[in-house]
Amino acid sequence: MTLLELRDLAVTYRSTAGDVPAVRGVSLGLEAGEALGVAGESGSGKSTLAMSLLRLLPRDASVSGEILLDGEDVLTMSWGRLRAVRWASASLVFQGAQHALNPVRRIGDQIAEPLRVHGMATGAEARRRVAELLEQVGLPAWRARGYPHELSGGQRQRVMIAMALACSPRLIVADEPTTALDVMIQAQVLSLIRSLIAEHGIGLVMISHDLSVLASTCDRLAVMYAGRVVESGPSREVFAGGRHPYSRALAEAFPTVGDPASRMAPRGLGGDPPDPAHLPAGCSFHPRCPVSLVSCALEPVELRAVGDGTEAPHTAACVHVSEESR
Amino acid sequence: MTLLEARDVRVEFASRGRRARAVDGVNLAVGEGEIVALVGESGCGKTTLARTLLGLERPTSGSVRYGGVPLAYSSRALRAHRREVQLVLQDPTGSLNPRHTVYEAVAEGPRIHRLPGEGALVAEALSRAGLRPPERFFDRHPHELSGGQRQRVVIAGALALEPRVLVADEPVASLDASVRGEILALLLRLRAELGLSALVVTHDLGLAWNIADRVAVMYLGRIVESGPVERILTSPSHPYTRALLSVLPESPSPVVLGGEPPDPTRIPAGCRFHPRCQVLASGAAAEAGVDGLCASGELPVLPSSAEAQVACHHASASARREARTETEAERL
Amino acid sequence: MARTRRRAALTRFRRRYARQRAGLYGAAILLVVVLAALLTPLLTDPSGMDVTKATGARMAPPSMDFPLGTDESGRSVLLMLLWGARVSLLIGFMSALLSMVIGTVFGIAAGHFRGWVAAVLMRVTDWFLVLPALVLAMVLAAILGGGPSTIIVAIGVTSWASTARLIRAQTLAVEARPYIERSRALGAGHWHVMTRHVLPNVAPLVLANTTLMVASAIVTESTLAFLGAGSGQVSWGTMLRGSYDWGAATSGAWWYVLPPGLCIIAVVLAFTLCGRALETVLNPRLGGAS
Amino acid sequence: SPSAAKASQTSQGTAVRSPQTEKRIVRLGATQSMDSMNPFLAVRVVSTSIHRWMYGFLTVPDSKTLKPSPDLAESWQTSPDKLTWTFTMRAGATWSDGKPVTAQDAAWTFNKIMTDDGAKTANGPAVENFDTVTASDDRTLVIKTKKPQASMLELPIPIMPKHVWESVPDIGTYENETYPAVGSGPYIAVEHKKNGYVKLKANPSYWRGAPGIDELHVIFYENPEAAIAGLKKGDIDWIGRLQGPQFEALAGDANITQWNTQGRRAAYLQFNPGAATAGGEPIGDGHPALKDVRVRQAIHHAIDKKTLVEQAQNGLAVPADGSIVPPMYQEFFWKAEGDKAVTFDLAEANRILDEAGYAKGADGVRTMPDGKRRLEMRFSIHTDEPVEDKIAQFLTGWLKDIGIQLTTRRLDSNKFTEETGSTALYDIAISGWSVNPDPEEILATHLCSRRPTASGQGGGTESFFCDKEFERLYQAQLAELDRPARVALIKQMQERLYTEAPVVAIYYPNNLEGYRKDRIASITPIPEDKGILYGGSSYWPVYSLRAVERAAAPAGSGSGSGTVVAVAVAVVVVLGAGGFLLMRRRRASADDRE
Amino acid sequence: MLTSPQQVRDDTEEGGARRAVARYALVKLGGALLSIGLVIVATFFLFRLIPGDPTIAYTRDVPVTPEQLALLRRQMGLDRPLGAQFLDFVVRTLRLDLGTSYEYRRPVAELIGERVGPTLLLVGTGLAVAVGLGMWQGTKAAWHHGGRFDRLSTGTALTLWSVPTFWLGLLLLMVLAAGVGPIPGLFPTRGIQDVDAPGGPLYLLHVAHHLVLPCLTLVAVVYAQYLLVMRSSLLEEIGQDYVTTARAKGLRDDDVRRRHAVPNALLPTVTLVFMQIGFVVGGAVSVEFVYSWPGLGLLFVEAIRGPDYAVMQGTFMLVCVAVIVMNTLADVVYHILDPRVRSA
Ligand SMILES: Nc1ncnc2c1ncn2[C@@H]1O[C@H](COP(=O)(O)OP(=O)(O)OP(=O)(O)O)[C@@H](O)[C@H]1O
Ligand SMILES: Nc1ncnc2c1ncn2[C@@H]1O[C@H](COP(=O)(O)OP(=O)(O)OP(=O)(O)O)[C@@H](O)[C@H]1O
Ligand SMILES: [Mg+2]
Ligand SMILES: [Mg+2]
Repeated sequence: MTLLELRDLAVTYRSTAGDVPAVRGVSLGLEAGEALGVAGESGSGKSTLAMSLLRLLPRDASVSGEILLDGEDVLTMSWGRLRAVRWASASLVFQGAQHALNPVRRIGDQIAEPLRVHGMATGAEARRRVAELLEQVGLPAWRARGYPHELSGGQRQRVMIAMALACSPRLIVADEPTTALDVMIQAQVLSLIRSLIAEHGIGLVMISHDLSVLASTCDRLAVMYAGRVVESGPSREVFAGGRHPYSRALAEAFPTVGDPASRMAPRGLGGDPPDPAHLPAGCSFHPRCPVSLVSCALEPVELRAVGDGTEAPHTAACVHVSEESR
Repeated sequence: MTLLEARDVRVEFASRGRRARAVDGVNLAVGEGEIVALVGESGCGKTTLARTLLGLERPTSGSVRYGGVPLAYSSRALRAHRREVQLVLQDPTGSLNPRHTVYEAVAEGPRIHRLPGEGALVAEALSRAGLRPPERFFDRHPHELSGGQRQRVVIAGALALEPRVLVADEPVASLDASVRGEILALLLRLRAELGLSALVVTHDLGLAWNIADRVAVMYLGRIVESGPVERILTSPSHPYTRALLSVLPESPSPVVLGGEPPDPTRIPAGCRFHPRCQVLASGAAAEAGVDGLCASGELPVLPSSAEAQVACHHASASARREARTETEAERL
Repeated sequence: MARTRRRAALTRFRRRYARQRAGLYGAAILLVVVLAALLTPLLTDPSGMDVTKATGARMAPPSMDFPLGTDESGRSVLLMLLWGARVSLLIGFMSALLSMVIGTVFGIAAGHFRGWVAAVLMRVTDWFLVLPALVLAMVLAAILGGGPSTIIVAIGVTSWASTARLIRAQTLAVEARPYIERSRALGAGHWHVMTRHVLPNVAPLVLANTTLMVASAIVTESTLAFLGAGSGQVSWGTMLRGSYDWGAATSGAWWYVLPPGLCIIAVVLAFTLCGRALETVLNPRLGGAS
Repeated sequence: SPSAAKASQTSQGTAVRSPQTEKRIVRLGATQSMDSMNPFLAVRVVSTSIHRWMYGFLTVPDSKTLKPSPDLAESWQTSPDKLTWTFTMRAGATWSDGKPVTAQDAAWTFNKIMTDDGAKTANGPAVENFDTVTASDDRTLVIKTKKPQASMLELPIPIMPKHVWESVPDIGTYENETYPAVGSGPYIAVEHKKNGYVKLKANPSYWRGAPGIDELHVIFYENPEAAIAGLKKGDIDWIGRLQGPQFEALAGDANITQWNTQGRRAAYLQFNPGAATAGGEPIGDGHPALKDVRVRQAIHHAIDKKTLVEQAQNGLAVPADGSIVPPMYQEFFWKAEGDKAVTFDLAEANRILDEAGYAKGADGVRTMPDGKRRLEMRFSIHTDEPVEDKIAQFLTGWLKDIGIQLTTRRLDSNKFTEETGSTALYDIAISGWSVNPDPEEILATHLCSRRPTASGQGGGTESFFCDKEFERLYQAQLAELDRPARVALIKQMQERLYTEAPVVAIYYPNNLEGYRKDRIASITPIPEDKGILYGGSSYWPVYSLRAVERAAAPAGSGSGSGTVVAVAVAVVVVLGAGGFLLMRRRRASADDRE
Repeated sequence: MLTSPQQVRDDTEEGGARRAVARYALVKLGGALLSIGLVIVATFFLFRLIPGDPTIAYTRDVPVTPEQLALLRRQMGLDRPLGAQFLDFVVRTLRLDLGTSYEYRRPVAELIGERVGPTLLLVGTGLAVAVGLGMWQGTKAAWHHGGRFDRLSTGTALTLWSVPTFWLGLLLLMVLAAGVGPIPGLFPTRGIQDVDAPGGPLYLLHVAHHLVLPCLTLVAVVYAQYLLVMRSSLLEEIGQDYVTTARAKGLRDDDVRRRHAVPNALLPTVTLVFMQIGFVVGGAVSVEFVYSWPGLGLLFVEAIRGPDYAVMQGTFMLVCVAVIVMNTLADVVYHILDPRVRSA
């Protein structure tokens, strides 16, 4: 059975300044043991998507659609059931680990907390498990008695990962786990995530704005733009042969060192990211699209299958896709 | 010709009762019309060096020279220096006072320096920075702009003083991937149009590849390798540069250095990189017979030369056995 | 052009303020009170405050002629309330102003400069902060002798420290922003940074804080009056003291005891509500969330 | 255990002594607390009053005539040169510890004050003139004075037990807080809670016989309003020295007797008549116009004393038609009559000033005849004195009408004393004096010699007045031993003060008190017809107190503890209910909420 | 591949943290001593500013001869140069000799000693109740912010905060102690105890009975501060990511609040609470006066009325020093409690 399935998920923030449709009809699926990367620029709704998976959105957000976690709809669960699902079935690694850890409680306590809450371990057993988890992420066990501020950014991110692993969930959602980190630390954390996923067969949803990072970590990629998935498919295909102009722009933003084509030729996308409160009509990307057609401004473009779709499905929401495939 | 130059600059801070040698002997020159990238991991002293070049930080020893003349630290001299050398910071949102309009933000420099024709200067700077027509932006507040536009405003603010050198500290790190290229292209264009030199501080080797002529790799307050981009980024000699290159996402065999960013209050003896050096760890250094030297032999401070140069015992040893080094570098 | 911009900002401010219900109530009360205080000399005869010209019976209950009764000398309590509002508000405003000026100068200087200047300024601020304000104000009032200016000085001098602390914290926050670094890089000096960047950024905080300060100054004035350090003019505080001295409470003259107290509560509450609303509206971090 | 047995014994003892009635207790409220239990140091009214109840004096004012009458001194004689006084001490008077009261006790007390600076604090001036004090035997006390002293029979000095006090090392710092205190007065202090109360017990061995109640509690209130509330509620039974408003607040309470009698105080204004030192050097900065007696008289005309009585004293005072001796002292009281009387007449005041050449300016303020200085004067009052404030408000209004602009200066009492008593930095000031039965002392405060010395040390002048005629009259009365003749001289002095107007009496405040009828059965004032209850210079009223007899365990302390129990129960109930609700809430919140 | 990121445990770390705390405490102590020194200096000059001759003030009610005054001047050291007087003052103050009261003719230190107890009782109880009440309501208000409880409790607290303390005290005295109309006078009208107070445990009840109204007055006026501080500090914490983390872990709402948000919000609140102690002492002045509570505040009011400069000076210094000490203590305690700043 599919581990996670989103069906037409939409999230709207109701704020005094007007409604902000942050996620607008996203459908995605994830099998157990698979890693899915979600890319997109700032404000495209990636974090909103992640938070909605465990119903952690603030009160002013209204959610529609379905979030099936192991076939069960998270959105309609009772609070009790939801609490049981949280962390035990799916856990989160947040964007900024320095804020996601409680600054005044010991690291060990924080890692052990979900164990205790879900009745998985207490006392000495929990302590043993904490030590084990810390070792797993490459931290010495005595760090359990330390406080978050005593750790560097990378170490804190590792603590977050240890915490996410605590209840052996089947799904981990990692929201920009490496963004704030230095190159070398980022490499450390990414390789840690990769090895853990491989070892435990956990499903991973990883969010980033750096397509290249995702491509090297995930099996499949979904590119979001203005609250929508505009392209999804196997990593390599999307990264190296993206069909949506936005995916291509993202892929080109980070050049390959040594590639003479990009030497002294930075490439990027003109125009500004859209304001989710005032999205353009039609394809929301069309004002920045180098290959837009007149029709793009008029009607929205749905996801279309790329290629024959026999193997891993690859879809993109661009008018040019259908032309090509025809 | 060298425009802006750091000569044997050292900057120390008192940090928790210790001395942090944030910049520990750096020679670096930016030539006219040249774009130099300064790369290194977090905390290695890049920002400190950049600030020192602007006179925002006073070196503990060594000197900053502009056009060959050492910088004086009287407020008059500093002000004059800052007409020639300008700074662009990492975070465009933070770099703009939220209460000032675009016009005020760009006009701030001319006002401080009491330049005549403020309006024209502002308009020109904005259009050079790619915000056209400039009048449309005059009255906007930063929060009404996108990230890329904000960074353009910051750059325009620097351009309004008509500087010769731009020091950009991680100019695109906080920008969206899609906007990044545009800003970098702008820097290239400014060099082409105005002959502007730039020192770009970054931890992103891709950026250096994108726009820089020369790259200097910094580690723990020192430049450990420098030279033309093509040379350094395709055939690095220093193990640290190699490691940095290897962890780029597409790279086939990443060499992930262990441990945390080094601490400038405890600089190791010998080669400052040796505790983390993969060459030393793999035994290659011992093979070359330099392992003892790595741990205790001080390395000289690299001069500010345009040539490719490296501060590494192993690399120097290898250089002596030229032929073999060549093949090894290629294999890597 | 600048004017339209300012007008737009004002409209935006007004719209955001209008969302603060409590703040609106506060503003409404203040409007009424300030208007009344301003109009009193135009509408009423100051001779009504002269005890030798008083027409009412002593401590008479409310009647048609005296809607709020009379005081111990037969003056109209309502009239006294109106004239008292002027003194109370004046003392409140002036001492808050004094406190704000000292506090802002100290706060910005302490936050902007480094080294011993900041250390000394902070030491002084901390010192004033821990001094028990009421006690010091009473000592000052006793030393300086009576009169409204004494009270203003006594309250102002004892209450600026918390403003200075607040302003310093805000200044430090502002100084840590990259735009200050940018401004320095553009060649700006201390004065430019403090006046062009720091001051406008702390101004909203100062405004909100001053509003709150007026509130506490009015309470302090009344407390000082009650404890014997009065300004010698009819204010709400001295009225309360008068009602106490002349035994209004024990003889059941509620019309003399309650109105000045309720006026103080209303105005102080109004200032507090306005101050909090301003804080919310103007503080970018709270972003209009209540 | 023995102690428990003892305790039950004592309680049984009490029960046996008065099986039916409770202890007869009277609780007196005072709006001041004791400054010291040591009579050598205490100066507050409450303290000197309590000391009068605890200790015997040589003489005590007669309860009817207020003339000196025997107390611990049974009789006395004066030598012909009026310098030697021989007192015969009472036989059979004992201290509360059983030892007899002797002349040695008295001699020790006086000598202590004369020789020990620390002991001078309270009553030093009273013995200033003493040469020697000796006890020739147990019952004979001989006091030799340097000059004749008229007030020898009104010495405000309690006689202290030598055998107890001898061993006190430093009287000036001694607190005298050992109880029961050894005394010879009608009451014995048995407990003192500082700033709380003093508990006095009847002295069973008092030479006149024990007082009619068992205990007298003096309870200190800082807040007069609270004291009134306490009296109305029954927390206290009696309160003296009330201000007008508080007195009025007692009206209409069926359980309370309001006690309103003539008082011994006079309130007056003092003008700066061109102050000078005792040597005649001008000092201070008084307004020059006030040197002119016509200006002083004009101001006198501008004072509506009736209104002031009405407004500042709630009508509870006598407007002053005389000088600084209140009508309570009928013998010495002088009153201006007929033409001599200065009435409230603004027109007259204006006329006087016009005639004297003080022309009114455009703004209505007059200037000096030489046109140099405007009649802008200061009115010095004490801070924090509502009555004085009120007087200032009225005076300002009236003087404005006669072209004098008055501004009020509020001074703390130190500064006030200094500026109006020695440095003369005032124009018009408020003043008041509690007058003793013999007014000599208050009249003496207007003598030339009382003006300060050149070095600025105050001599106790109340006006900087210096008038030949007044001096002559004063000397004459000193030498006059014939009482009616002396009285006549003293009245002449008052008249002189009235017409020269260095001071202008405005009113004589009444003595205002109140007590609960349901607690105090009877109390005799001093003097007996319509006198003072509390604060007079004798123990008669408290000695004569009779409490209403009541059955055992009635309201009193019982109600107190009853309330305590009630409150305790209430607290427990509230806490219990709160806890219960909290528990429920906790359980409720255990449900799913977010 | 991961080259060994093995951390060697730094054994001195904890010792280092302890040393850091000790150093911090020392610095704070130094600061406090400096502040106290400033208080002493300021007190000396403040009270020297008062025009008038202290000897005349001292002998206010007692006629004295010029010789006696001169003697007194010598005794008080007023004939010596200002510098010597100042030194003298400092030395005596350090010996806790605060001079002699003009009014009571007793050492000021002794008078203060007598009054400290009742003030501590009143302010201590009041503060405890106010802090408890304020924090509880503040927590609840913040957790459901914008809700009915929030609006009601914040509104009530702000209104009470606006009430002049003495006025509220007088009203409460009139209504609850004296009794008005049908309301009986339930509480005593004055003081800390009555004559013939019961002994033993009942004595505590007796005093508690006397404490109710003064305490109520004090609490009513000051608890708003704690409510507001707690509320805003908790609101800040609620917005933090770690709270979301806690919720994501499956914690119950209550547990998120109790185990994460409140303890964190409490820390900054602690210092603020201590900062407010000075204001509470100020409030106690009015309360003690209204209820004839024999504490320091009352002593101070009496001294102002006197004026008894010696007592004024002594109480002023004492209160300042007490507040300084409390603040320092709070800073150090905060430092020990908060792991973030502990080793920073
Ligand atoms: N609580 C909220 N109320 C209103 N709007 C919100 C709220 N949270 C987020 N938004 C808006 O929703 C949109 C999507 O936000 P989201 O945080 O999901 O973006 P993101 O893709 O994670 O961006 P980033 O890369 O910057 O983290 C943004 O435009 C944001 O402004
Ligand atoms: N004002 C200062 N006081 C004390 N230490 C400082 C100060 N500024 C920088 N440092 C220290 O100097 C070292 C170098 O800092 P710098 O900011 O130059 O590094 P960087 O290379 O720019 O790092 P990043 O990539 O994180 O910006 C760091 O260890 C930092 O902690
Ligand atoms: Mg995000
Ligand atoms: Mg940096």
